[in-house]
Amino acid sequence: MSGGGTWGLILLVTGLFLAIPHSTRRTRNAGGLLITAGIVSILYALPRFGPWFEQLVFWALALLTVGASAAAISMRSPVYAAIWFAVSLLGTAGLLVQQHAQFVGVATMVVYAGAIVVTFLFVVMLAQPEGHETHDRLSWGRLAKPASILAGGTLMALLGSACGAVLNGDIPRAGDGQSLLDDSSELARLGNELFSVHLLAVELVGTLLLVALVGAIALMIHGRERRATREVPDA
Amino acid sequence: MVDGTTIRLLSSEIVLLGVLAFLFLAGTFVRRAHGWWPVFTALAFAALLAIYGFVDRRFADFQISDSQGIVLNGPLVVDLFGLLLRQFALVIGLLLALLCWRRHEEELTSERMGMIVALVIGLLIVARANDLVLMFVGLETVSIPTYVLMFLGRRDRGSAESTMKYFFLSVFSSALVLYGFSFLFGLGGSTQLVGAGGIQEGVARAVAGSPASPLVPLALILLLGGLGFKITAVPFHFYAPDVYQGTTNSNAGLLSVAPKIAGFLALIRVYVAIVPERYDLGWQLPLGIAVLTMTLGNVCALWQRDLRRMLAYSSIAHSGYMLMGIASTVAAARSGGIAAVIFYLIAYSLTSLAVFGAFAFLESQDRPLQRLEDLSGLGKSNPLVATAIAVSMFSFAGIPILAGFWGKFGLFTSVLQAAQGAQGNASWFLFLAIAGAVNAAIAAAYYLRLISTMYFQEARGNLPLGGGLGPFATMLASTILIVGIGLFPGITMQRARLADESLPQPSSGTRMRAEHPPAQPGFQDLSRADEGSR
Amino acid sequence: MFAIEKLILWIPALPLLAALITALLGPKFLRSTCHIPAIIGIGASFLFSLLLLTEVRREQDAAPPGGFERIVTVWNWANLNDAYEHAEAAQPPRAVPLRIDVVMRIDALTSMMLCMVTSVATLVAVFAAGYMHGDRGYWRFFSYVSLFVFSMTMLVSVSNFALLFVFWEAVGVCSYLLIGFWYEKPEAAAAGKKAFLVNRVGDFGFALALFLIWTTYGTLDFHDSQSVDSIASNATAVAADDSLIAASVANPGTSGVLGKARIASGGYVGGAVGFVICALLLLGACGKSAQFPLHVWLPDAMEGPTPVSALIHAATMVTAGVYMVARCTPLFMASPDAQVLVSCVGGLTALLAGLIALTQWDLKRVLAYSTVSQLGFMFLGLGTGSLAGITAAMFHLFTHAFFKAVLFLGAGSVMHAMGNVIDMRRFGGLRRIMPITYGTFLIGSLALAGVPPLAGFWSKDAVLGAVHDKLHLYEQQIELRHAQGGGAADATTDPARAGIGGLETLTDGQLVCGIQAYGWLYYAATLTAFLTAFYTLRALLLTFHGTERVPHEAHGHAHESPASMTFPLMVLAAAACIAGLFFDQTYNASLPSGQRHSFAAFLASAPQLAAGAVGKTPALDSFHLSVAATSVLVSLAGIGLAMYLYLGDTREVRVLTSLFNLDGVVQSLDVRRVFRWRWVAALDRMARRAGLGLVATVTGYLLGAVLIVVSAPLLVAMYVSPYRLSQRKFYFDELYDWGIVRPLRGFSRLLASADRWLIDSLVNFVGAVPPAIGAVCRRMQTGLVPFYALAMLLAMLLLLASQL
Amino acid sequence: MPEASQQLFNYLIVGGLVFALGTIGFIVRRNLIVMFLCAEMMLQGVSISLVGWGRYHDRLGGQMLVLFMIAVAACEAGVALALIVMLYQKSGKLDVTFWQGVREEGRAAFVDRNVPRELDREDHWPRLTPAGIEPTLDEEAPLHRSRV
Repeated sequence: MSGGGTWGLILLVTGLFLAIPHSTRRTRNAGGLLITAGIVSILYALPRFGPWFEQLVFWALALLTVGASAAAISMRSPVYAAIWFAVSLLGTAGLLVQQHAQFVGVATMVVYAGAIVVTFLFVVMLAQPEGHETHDRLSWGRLAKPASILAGGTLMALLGSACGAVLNGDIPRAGDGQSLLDDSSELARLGNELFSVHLLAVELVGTLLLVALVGAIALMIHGRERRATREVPDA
Repeated sequence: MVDGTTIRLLSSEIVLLGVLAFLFLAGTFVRRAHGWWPVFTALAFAALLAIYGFVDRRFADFQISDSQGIVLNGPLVVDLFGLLLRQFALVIGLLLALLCWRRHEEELTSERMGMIVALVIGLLIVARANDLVLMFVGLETVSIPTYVLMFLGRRDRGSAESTMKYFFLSVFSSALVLYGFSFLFGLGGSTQLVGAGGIQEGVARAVAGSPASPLVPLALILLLGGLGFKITAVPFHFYAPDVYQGTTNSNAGLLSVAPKIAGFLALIRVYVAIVPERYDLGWQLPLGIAVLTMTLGNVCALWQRDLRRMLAYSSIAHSGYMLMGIASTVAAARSGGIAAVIFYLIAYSLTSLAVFGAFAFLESQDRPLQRLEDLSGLGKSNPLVATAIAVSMFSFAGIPILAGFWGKFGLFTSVLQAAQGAQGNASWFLFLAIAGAVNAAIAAAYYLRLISTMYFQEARGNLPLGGGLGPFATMLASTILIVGIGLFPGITMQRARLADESLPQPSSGTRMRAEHPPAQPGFQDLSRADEGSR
Repeated sequence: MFAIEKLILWIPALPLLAALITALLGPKFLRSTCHIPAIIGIGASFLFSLLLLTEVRREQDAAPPGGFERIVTVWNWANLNDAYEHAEAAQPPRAVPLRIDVVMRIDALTSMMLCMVTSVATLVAVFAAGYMHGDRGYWRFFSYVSLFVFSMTMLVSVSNFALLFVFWEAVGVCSYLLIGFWYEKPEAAAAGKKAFLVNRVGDFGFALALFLIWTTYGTLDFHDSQSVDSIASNATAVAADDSLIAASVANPGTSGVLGKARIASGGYVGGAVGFVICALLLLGACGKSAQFPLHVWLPDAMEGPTPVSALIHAATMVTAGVYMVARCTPLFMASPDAQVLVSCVGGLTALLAGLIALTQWDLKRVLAYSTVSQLGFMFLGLGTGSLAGITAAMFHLFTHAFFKAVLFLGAGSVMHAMGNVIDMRRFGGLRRIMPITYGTFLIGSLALAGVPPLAGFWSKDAVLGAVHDKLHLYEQQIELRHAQGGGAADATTDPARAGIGGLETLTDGQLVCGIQAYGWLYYAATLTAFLTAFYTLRALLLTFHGTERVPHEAHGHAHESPASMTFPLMVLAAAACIAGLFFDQTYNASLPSGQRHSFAAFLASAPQLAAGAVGKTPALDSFHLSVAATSVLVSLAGIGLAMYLYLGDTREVRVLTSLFNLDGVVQSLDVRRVFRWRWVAALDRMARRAGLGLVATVTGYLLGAVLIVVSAPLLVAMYVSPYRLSQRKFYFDELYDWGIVRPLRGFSRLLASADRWLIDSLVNFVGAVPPAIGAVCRRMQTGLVPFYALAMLLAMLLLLASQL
Repeated sequence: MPEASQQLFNYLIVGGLVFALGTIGFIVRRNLIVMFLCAEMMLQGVSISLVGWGRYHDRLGGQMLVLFMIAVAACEAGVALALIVMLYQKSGKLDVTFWQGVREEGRAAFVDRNVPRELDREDHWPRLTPAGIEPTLDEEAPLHRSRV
């Protein structure tokens, strides 16, 4: 990764250190700034790849995605974390659509943002957060935050340097890069592949959904019985 | 599009799906006689095992004889490895259904049995998957029922805690696996693992380039990190002692068997298949992890007074032994490492089920079997169960004429073979063999401590024997199988070796494309669409 | 007619089944009926053995020239070979194949041993049903006995040295368990331990021999493994045709140690290696068969229940060594020195044990030493190495089993009636109280003594004849050498006179030594025959003749034993009478000299024994009339002497024994007694009072010294007086105690202290390392999920950073 | 086509960033729900790079994998929800460090030390009223959206 990228990474990591709980409002604000600056400089250091408009859209979406992710992990309130996560999903969906993966992008939106995150929001709010829970305000242990942020930063750096190898072009492309651009048949091809090659996986995932559904219900029943038995001596 | 071949190939899965649906549906309406669900499930597995011998076996034999051992086309691979491990998965399903049969369970029995069936479906798929998508879905089909089953154990805090730990770390690890998969996809440009234009070729290409692409080690390490969680390899093992300790005995038995089989199957199907020949990192990683895993597992087990915690460390150590086979087979393809791993996996799983079956039999809802001291005097009070536990411990420790001995024998042989086969790296494998031998010696200490507790300490009161028939049957059947395999190791060993030989050989460049046999007509529906669409 | 491959499986399986049934059901359900499964199992096994014998007899006539054998692969235990068969031939095998097969063999030797073992075992089991009645360990006893029969039948029918060793140990374990059956008795426990430990010495030699065989011949199988495969494929007896032999010889890996192909081609290693192998095998055999110098355990083993003594320590297990040496005949053929060694050990043991038996007062001990002596006879016969000698030894083994069993069971019957008193000085004249026991004991005694029509005469005479022949062989060879005037070199060029019985390769020195050895051995054997007759009759007369005396332990109701005990006695006595009939002389000069009685002719079809006839056997005089006459004469002399001494008035006995027994003389001069004399003590006191203490002390010491000097020769004379030597068993136990046990104990104490201070601390250090590592590693188990995730991530980063 | 690899690199970096952020969040955060969301965030990173690879190779395999990831994530989310609710009912907390009772013997439990004083008192958190229970309205406490 180039120098700008390295500095951006340092900025990002510093910002995260400031923003992630335990933090105060002041450090959070400063952290937010640093994070944004870091992401921007990383993105700026990345090689350009296309027409300016496409590049601009990519930058915006990437900034949205990464920034919202950073915000999601630094928000003390789980509610806000979930909302920022949803925003990050929006950015992700945009990135996917930009990569001519329209269906997947929309599915991400619908399933993740529409279903999962909203459900989690409900759960969070049902849990009735009484203001600032200790576990939301603090990380565990004194070294946890620096260690994990350092580890995460190292991970980013290593990933960056490893992925830099693709710029050499020594990974041959399997196709010519044109067929995905044909938007009109995208969905049809997706469906074709989904129900021919991956038919078995589709069936299996259907089973899995059923199992998960029944499992979730079973968990609820199991837990409810527990409560019922616990209440007996009280009555 | 679906023709008879596919149906027959997937007959086991289809039947099991039917069983699953029946369990879920009928379980909702029938609110009585819950004790029959495990019997029904076990019978279903038994019947399927019998049927398997006719339908799937014949089909597979037919296919294999046609195409020299392997059908590589699309997401499913039909070979003797899959055949053997699928049969074994059905056996495991049968034993697990019995193991999870609780005497006093009023509700949710059918759901739990359904989860076991789903888990076995996952194992069946993983044993045959040749595609990242199918592999991923298969692995998750093993994982998700496991979460549910773990939560449906006891209703105490420890059980909930262990479920939580397992769930969260498992989700974390599957993210790692997926990230590794993404780089594999990137390297190969396809989700197919072995075959024309598959990931195996891509990885070989990337390694052959100068300099070798750094994405290969990245992908391999992420893959090992994620799968290492499933097989409890150090340093991805942390959850195992806590989770085993917190959960019930039957769940610990399940946990020591199902994810581990799935993990090793995936490791063989993905990792071993794609690592090219003469790629040093490919064997160095499992070798290092193997040494770490078995050493750490054994030395930590020495300290434990909690039964399940000790067995958790023991299962960690056993994973280390099996990784020895993986390392040696990656280094020298003809070392017989996979055969040894298969044999060891079978021996280990059966032994583990025997132990946990015995433990589950010895406890009741009111009185869990937790500490080592709880077993004291068992040799006098219940000699049969004590014998089963002692046999299992001897098998774990690798005492001759039991299955575990032959497993270790095979593993060490393969390591020594690899030491011969891997020119210039012999010292690594000799070191591995010595480390393995030292570990086997250390391990004997805590296994024998358990046995001596049973036989040479005064009883502290009778154990309730509240597990009922199911765990007892599991214990008995597994023990008999251990002894049987120990007495007749040739049968299993031969099948394991055939399975090993049926696996695709590691690629050394782009030769696979030229030598690949033409597509089978019966697999049109499963063949790649993008090839067909052109 | 009957599938003998099936029969051979049932014969061991039934006793095993009986053992399991008795062990599992015995304590709870069967209780006092434990003998039923054992008797049925062993009895059925006996019937099957008889069937097997007749089948073998029928089939061996059609056998190919190499001898009759059939190999049955029961079970491919640990057959990892199969796993490699499917690998393509072009590729190197992936791993070292390992193959341990459980293979049984059927041939004349095995079927004869099976018959002997199971028949005696059946009768002993019947006897024990009465004898052990009411014992607390009733089920244990029958379980052990059945297990022993299983082990013993397997021992004689396996076809592999490794398995032979396994069952060799198994019978040892059964013997240990049964000697120490009454483990509350300290003597019994000690005797069991002693037997086990002494046997360890032999087993160690045996194991070494196995390793040597493995390294020398590359296999531990008796049979040629090619014949196994073809048996498996077409289930027909394998003809030892030339092509097979050629193939086996060309590929030495497939020809077994004792296989037909190797025997035919003579592919055996002689010289030092061959001698060492044989000597080690002999050491193993000495342990199990109680031969000098490892004979000390057997008399002590009489602490076990008497049926056990009869079965294991007289008839069956102790003959395992004989069986093994006979089975290994081809190995011994390759080393004439080893043969001489076998004969010497046998002859020496026979004589020594015979001498010891003369003076024992314990009835069972007399019989035990007699067993040792007779086993020595068998080794003497084996050592001749000729077919005649080996078959004679096996014949003696066969007949001995019956008459020794009848003697032991008779002794058991006496013990039963006498309230477990076995000292012959305390009872006598029992022939009216126990007529059946007396009658059968008499038959057994006469058979043992070698009185002509009975079994013992024929077999003993055959052994003596074989030794006599061997002596002649050596003499003839010497004469041949002299006549040729040359050494061994040109003997090979003259096939007609190449040499006799494989002796042509010996040097002149070896020949002379052989002549000396076999000459002395022949006389020793004759002397032993005399001694045998004497001590046997002595035991008989002391027990059943003279004035009627019954010890008080019998509680006044000494009586004949119940039918379950007398019935086996009578059957065995009948067998002891007629077993000699197998020795029907045909005087067929066309047969080789070894096969002139049908028993030997039968046995000679076993390939290994047939090897004894490989060398040219000269036409010696067949029925050794002179030998037979001599042995009968000395037997009668022994019997006569015993009758003269012990029949009727026993006053002469005391006179005679006191001639040999200097105890009384020496005791009167014992130094230690001097100081106990009253007047010496008084003198000593007076001297002290008179203030002459010093003088008195010095005088006392001087006096003592003089007395010691005077009495020392007498003391020595006392301890080495013949009677005392015999009575104290030539001090073997003391010798071993002072020579081996005590030094070893001191050495081990030294080692133990070294161990405690040096090794232990080292081991403790090594043993402390893993827990120490564990103590560090387990600190990481904090129980926190995020910490675990962090650790996983850090580990992966470490790996990644090292690779990128 | 160098552009393609540059585009791929961009996407890989973004994916890697999201993945790493998710990892950090998973480790640092203690709220069970947030932890789960962070795990999902890791999956987002994976899907970005997968789709990037798919575009590079012009293959649908990457999208396929993402699709199945989404489906499986939905399954996991269902189980996770049920699990978290049950855990919350047991403990009354969503704190992951609450669940450290099972650990190595002799290892001291983690406890929060030096919990800082709450500085941001003015923050108020949205909540839902439990269904079926009449809300007890505290007049002085300002509700988040008091006008509704």
